[in-house]
Amino acid sequence: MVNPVLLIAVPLGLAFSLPIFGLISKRLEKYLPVIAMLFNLSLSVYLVPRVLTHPIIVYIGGWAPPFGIDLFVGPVGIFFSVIIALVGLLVSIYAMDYIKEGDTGKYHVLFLLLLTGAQGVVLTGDIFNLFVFYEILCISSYALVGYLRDRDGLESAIKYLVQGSIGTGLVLTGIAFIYGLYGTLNMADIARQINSIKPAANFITLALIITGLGVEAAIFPMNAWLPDAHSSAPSSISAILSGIAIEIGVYAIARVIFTIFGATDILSFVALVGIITLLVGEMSALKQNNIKRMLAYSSTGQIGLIVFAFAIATSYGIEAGLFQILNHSLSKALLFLAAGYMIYRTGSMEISSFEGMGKRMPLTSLGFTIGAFSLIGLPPFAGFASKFLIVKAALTKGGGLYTCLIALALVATVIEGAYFFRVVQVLYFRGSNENVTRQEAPVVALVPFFVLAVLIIAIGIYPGPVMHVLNSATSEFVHRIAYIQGVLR
Amino acid sequence: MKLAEFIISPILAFIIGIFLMGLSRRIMARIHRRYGPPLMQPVIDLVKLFSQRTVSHGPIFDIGVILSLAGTIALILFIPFGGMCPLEASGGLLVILYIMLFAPLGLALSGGEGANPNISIGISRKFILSLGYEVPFILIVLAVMTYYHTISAVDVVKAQSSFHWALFSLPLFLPGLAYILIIPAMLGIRPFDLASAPQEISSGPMAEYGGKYLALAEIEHAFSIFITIALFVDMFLGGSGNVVYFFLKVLVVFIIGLLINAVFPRFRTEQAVKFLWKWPSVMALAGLVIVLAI
Amino acid sequence: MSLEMLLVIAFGGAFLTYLLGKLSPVLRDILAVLLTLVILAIVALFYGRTGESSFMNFLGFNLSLRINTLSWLFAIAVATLGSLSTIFSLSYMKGKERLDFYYLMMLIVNASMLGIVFSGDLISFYVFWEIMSWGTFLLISYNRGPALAAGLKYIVMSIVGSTAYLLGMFSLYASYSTFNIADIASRISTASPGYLLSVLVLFSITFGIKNALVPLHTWLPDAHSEAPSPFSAVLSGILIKMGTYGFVISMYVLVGIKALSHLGHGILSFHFMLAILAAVTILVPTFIALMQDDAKRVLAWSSIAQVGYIILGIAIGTSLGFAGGMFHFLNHASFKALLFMAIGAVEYRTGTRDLNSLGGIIKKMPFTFMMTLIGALGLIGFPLTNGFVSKWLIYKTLILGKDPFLAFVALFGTWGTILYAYKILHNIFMGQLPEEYKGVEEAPFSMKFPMVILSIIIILFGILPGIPLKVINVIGVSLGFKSLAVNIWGIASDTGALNTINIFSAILVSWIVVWLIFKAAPTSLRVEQDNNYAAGSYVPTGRYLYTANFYAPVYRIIKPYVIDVVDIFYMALAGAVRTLCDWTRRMYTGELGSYVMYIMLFLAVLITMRLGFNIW
Amino acid sequence: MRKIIALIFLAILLWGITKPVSRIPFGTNKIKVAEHYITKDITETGAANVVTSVVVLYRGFDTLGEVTILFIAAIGLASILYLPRKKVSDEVLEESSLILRTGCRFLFPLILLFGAYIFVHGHLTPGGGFQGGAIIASGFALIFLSCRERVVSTVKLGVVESLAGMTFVAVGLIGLATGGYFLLSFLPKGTLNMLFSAGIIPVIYVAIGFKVGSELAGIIGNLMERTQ
Amino acid sequence: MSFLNANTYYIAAFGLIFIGLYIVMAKKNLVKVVIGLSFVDSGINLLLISIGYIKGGTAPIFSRPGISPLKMVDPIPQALVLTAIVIGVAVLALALSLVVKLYQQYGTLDIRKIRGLKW
Repeated sequence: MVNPVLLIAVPLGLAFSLPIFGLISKRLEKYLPVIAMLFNLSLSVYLVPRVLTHPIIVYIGGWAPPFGIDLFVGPVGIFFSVIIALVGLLVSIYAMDYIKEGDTGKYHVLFLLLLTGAQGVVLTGDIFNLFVFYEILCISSYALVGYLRDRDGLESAIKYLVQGSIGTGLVLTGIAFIYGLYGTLNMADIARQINSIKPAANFITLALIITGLGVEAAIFPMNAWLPDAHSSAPSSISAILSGIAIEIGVYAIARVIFTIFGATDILSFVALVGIITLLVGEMSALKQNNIKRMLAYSSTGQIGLIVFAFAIATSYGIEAGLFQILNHSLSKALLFLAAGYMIYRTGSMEISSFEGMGKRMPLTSLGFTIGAFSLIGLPPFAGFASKFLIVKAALTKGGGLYTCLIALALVATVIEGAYFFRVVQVLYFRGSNENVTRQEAPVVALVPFFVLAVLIIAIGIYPGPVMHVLNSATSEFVHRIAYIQGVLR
Repeated sequence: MKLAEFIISPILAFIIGIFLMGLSRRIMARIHRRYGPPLMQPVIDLVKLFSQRTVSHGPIFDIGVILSLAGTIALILFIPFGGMCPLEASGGLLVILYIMLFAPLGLALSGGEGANPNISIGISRKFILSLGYEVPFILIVLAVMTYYHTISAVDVVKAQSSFHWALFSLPLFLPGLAYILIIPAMLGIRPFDLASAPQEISSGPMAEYGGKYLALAEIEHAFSIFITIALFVDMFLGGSGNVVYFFLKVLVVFIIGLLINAVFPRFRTEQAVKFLWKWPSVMALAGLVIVLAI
Repeated sequence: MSLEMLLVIAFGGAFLTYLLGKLSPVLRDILAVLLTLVILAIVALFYGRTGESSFMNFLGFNLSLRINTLSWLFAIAVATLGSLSTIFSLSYMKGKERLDFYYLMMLIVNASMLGIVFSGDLISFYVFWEIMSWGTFLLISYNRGPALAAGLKYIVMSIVGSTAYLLGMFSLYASYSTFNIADIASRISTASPGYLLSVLVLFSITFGIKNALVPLHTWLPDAHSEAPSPFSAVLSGILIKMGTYGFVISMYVLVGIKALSHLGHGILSFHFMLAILAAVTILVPTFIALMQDDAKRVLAWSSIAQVGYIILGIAIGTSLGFAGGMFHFLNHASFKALLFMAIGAVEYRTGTRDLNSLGGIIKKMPFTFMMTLIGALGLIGFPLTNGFVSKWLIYKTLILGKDPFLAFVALFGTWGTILYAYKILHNIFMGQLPEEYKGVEEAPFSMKFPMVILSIIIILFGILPGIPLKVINVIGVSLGFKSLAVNIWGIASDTGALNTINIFSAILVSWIVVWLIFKAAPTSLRVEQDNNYAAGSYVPTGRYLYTANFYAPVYRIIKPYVIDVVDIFYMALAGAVRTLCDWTRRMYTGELGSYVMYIMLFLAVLITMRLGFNIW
Repeated sequence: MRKIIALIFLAILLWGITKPVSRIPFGTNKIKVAEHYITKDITETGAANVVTSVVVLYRGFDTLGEVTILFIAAIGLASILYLPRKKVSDEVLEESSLILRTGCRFLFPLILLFGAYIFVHGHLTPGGGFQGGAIIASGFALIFLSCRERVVSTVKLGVVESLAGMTFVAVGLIGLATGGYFLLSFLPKGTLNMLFSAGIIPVIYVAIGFKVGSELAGIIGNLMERTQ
Repeated sequence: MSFLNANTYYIAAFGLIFIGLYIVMAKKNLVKVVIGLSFVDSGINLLLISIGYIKGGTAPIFSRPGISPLKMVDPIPQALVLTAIVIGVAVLALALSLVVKLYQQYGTLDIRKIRGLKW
């Protein structure tokens, strides 16, 4: 059996060695992330059937928890690591051609480390280790947001950095309290000692941690950095930030709430926050003229939807949330990647400048359209299945609150439809219909578009295999005791 | 017997219609203190017109005028008339309402191909006017149909047998009065002769007509005079099993209608519509409400 | 041939057509036509078949397809109009951009409509419904320019509708834990009226939007007038009728006629409220249609009004009314498609559809005129066309059901219809031929052919209404309505029968008589249009049309009353929402300190709620 | 206004944190995990410095992450301060005084030596790779400040950095290969308080020392070179 | 007074954190904001350390044989602080490099003026 720690160690090693390869040949640099992610993807997929039967618990350095750090490679972890590896692979293929400016070697290192951080967060079973990997994710994204070193990039990077650091500071304070209160850092061990958030001390700790993680997860009102950062980063990074980074934040919050604290009391509030996030995000996106900013606000909205789905907290709800994470990763990555080349070709981020793109870059536009349709939740794309699951979860949960909230969520979907359809119109139907020269994106970029689009449609039509994984993942979140016993046996 | 009705009723209707036309000119003249033309004048006109040679503007020009007359003749067959109703079980009053459309539509189509600006104006006015009088007319017919709970004209007549005339029943009194008020509008005679206004738009839809076209249009007019009043007789005066008796009723209604309306000047189009939507409609509506309340 | 195969052929063929278009446009056209014809043939062969089969598993739910007479009737209409409009497209769309895409979308929309009517559960219904919605959106936007706004309006309202549908669907699921229509129908009888009402209202929003029921209609005028004409035919002819199908499904299949009659009583019952809405749908749009100057816009508003008749008939809930509504759906599909195609042909030849600038085209396009005439007569409900029969049925049930006011509205609407139908005829074909249209030609064959088929349908069903009525009667009986005494010539009944053969023969005979008289008189001399009234004098060659502003007096009367208040309201609402959205994003001020304060705010709220209010 | 709101928020936060803080009395005895480390440390790791064994062995994965973060900071800083086409200041810098230069040259090897001592003895005495690395970097800072003409190649520093990082990962992988656990302490524990003891701790601390030293030096170098 | 004595380190730690947060929220100068972040970091580090402290404890090093493990302070917070410091340094370095670049671009460090991205 292959040890899942390689999911972290191999990309990390490659990232460390990348500068040396860069010295040998500049052209070699950009293939390393591809290789690393290819390795991760194949390893994750290879591990999926094993993990589904029973989770793999890896002791780092051979120290049994709670004394050492363990990796808990459960269905959730493997689900996320497949997403990370898949989106990471596609984006790194895309970036092979897309990233031309600046110190490209450094870009690839940071990119690879960002993915490694994400990988670490979803696999680790130790809360401080989670924090460390979380910082890897955050700091490399700060650096990558500012990678282009234009005014917008730098401005958003410093804003992101300050807000992110405040957030991680709060998380660390929370972790300090946890350690002070329970004397351990292993998540299962903490969970064993905490059974509710009724004592104020527990609640405050939880509040600190979810506020801090909420910054990276872009939960309203902590999401102010997101539109700036996502819109001014290079498009490949926007795709990763939107497709992976914020979902990792949501994962971390879910882990903290469900597994560590078992804090089901707070969930109706979280659901409310999720819906507010959704509404604010979609409403802010409606009148955007900057395509990436629009997509960024849309990401905020989608995160709200995911948070809402998680907060339903029935197994349906969590399943729906995970499915929506998958859908959002694929769709938003596709959207940002497609938008990236369109911006590259037109030199402008204004939506109005994309007139006639349907002719100029037909495949790119098609990719964008599929992504947009999927996000809105139209069949037969993946978004439909997730929207379906979310509504199902909310309405089978029952209760006036969730019915009202899901109605609001669907209202937000209407707004989302309005602005995405507007862009689709611009791509295909606006502007003159004279013949324009075709300037399609290079093949290297088309490969990710193709893979993502095919996946979106395939998952939309046959969600069965994905659901199989999600069922197990859901039970990992729902069955807290099983998690604890699995780690501390 | 039934087959004979198919032939007799249109011919009788034609004779009555032509007679009423002649009579109306005569009575109008008397009111205006003129002597007036002889009663046979319409017949003489027809003969003259049919012998004239005239111009045509195209196939629809011909078809339209034929359609208009054919529809009106067919309409006779649906109306209970002196004990006769050749096509009683074919849709009832609702079909009558619709077949009444043939005449204006045919004339309009025919005139439309004539391409005379006066025709366009005339047609437009005619349709607007029809919109005006159809409101009360539909309400009246609905009141009658609802009251007797049938859509068959024959059943309506039957229900009024032995002098239970609708006009003198409480709910249908107002609709009956309203019907009298709109008769001139339906016939396009004064004060509602705005569509054909000879002095203003040279007879409107018929501006391009001459010879046999005009003759057919005149015959159509004669038929519609009869039909309009026969419908009133059927719906409100209990019809009649006897042709002579029926004719008398028609005559009385016609003269009353003529006397009421002869003194009015011509309405402008909007005035006409507003008038029709106001008084007759309100009366008919009141009738309908009473019918429902009972 | 199973239903799955049909859908596979329909969807697969659509994509195949698209790919073939990259090779050869001619092959693509042939394949598109062939595909629709094959579908038509298959659907026709399905006649009389009933059955249900599950075809895939989606998220743990069996999706099933089922066929019965109800769905067959809709399917045959879909397939017929699909093939006719595709044939019509051949020359209409020639030389336009992105034809592969156009055909792909046409065929996908066609296929998805088949999917809707054949779906046996609420999920697959929704899936096909959404595919139809976005396919339609893309086609509406196809013409660029003002079409974009129309498309956006359409899709936004569509999403609102599908939102309502989702909520309704899942509340049904929450109660019955199944999505299968038949299963739900068999279990729903025990539900409380309030619950049924809420589900029905949700569904009514969805279907009302697609069906353009009045407070939800505002997308339609723009969408219909801006879409390419062959697609307008589909849109108006059959696509909006998917809403009708939805109404039938939700009211009579899901809830069932018995339970429906217990939803409220008297004027406050569900179906009566729906009927009132339908009456409003007839009344207001008819007069708005009257005021339009764009031929397709007239037809678009007219579609709304005619849909009102359909819903009126269906909502009133008697067997006559149901038959009338269903029949009117078929009829409207035929004559409105015919009219859109005819207008399309005129637009194809003249390049405009502005009623104020056209005129006299009859001399150049007599065939198209005849088709328009037949279509217009059908629209009016003229005797001997199919529209007459269906309207007759509706009127009759309203009158005998003691709803004379609804009947009045319906009849009055018909008179409004006469006005605008004639306006279309007159302003396009009658009157003087403007100088610039002296050179137009008759429509090409591929346009004539579908129009001929449709006009034959109109006349045939007008004279022999029994053909469709028998099918409709079967549907009605299967839904629990009383059987009607349907004959091939109409309906026999003791409260007034309908006999179209009689009417036909009466008019035919009188026609022959008059025609003989006409022929007996001296033959007339054929002259040019302006020869007579101008008496040979100079006629200005420019604007000499008296067709502009055709019903000026009535406009002056009704103008203050017939405003599309709903649209204004929606637009104001949309504006308000946009302003609100704009205000929302002002929250992101760009100032770092505020952002950090937002974070602290969240934390402070959490702490205050716990410590201050002790919520958790 | 803003300040008042900020103060209100902070007051609420203060109110909130008093709850957990009051449950963590200051200066009380340690709990299970920590106790385990202290009591079992010598037998399990062979390192005299418990903190070191925690840092490198028990929580070695954290340390790997920590090193990575520093690496990210160095790379990120370099990429942000990256100047296309070596525009590194060509301007003649004012030379520093002879005393300063001589003093620095004298001190530089001593500082390096001290730093090396700190990280090599990480498992025995207070200190370790990070501390030693920081000391080494301070030596570089001195050089940067005083002998400005002597440019230290950031490329070479980068190579050192990469190699050190790879060493860390490689040590971990060797553990995985030999014992089945990543970062397993596969070397013998040796005797307590001897230099060559405590398994892989010295190896890793040496790597970390080089890495941190070169990274911090690189950061300083980059900040100085590229921000003028 | 005993409260102060007992909680001196906590007070100092949270004092640092709050000062840092206040600076980040209220100050306009970007460098000051970065300094604020640094304050927060230091405060958290102090908090961690003081959580692990034992009254009269010694460093957890067996530098000579016979040291009682019972009086050793908790080693874990020290390890955590080590990590936290490094993270703080990394963030600080990155932040400062961004500030430098921003200053080159905008010519100011006033965050009210660095508002190219909003809404």
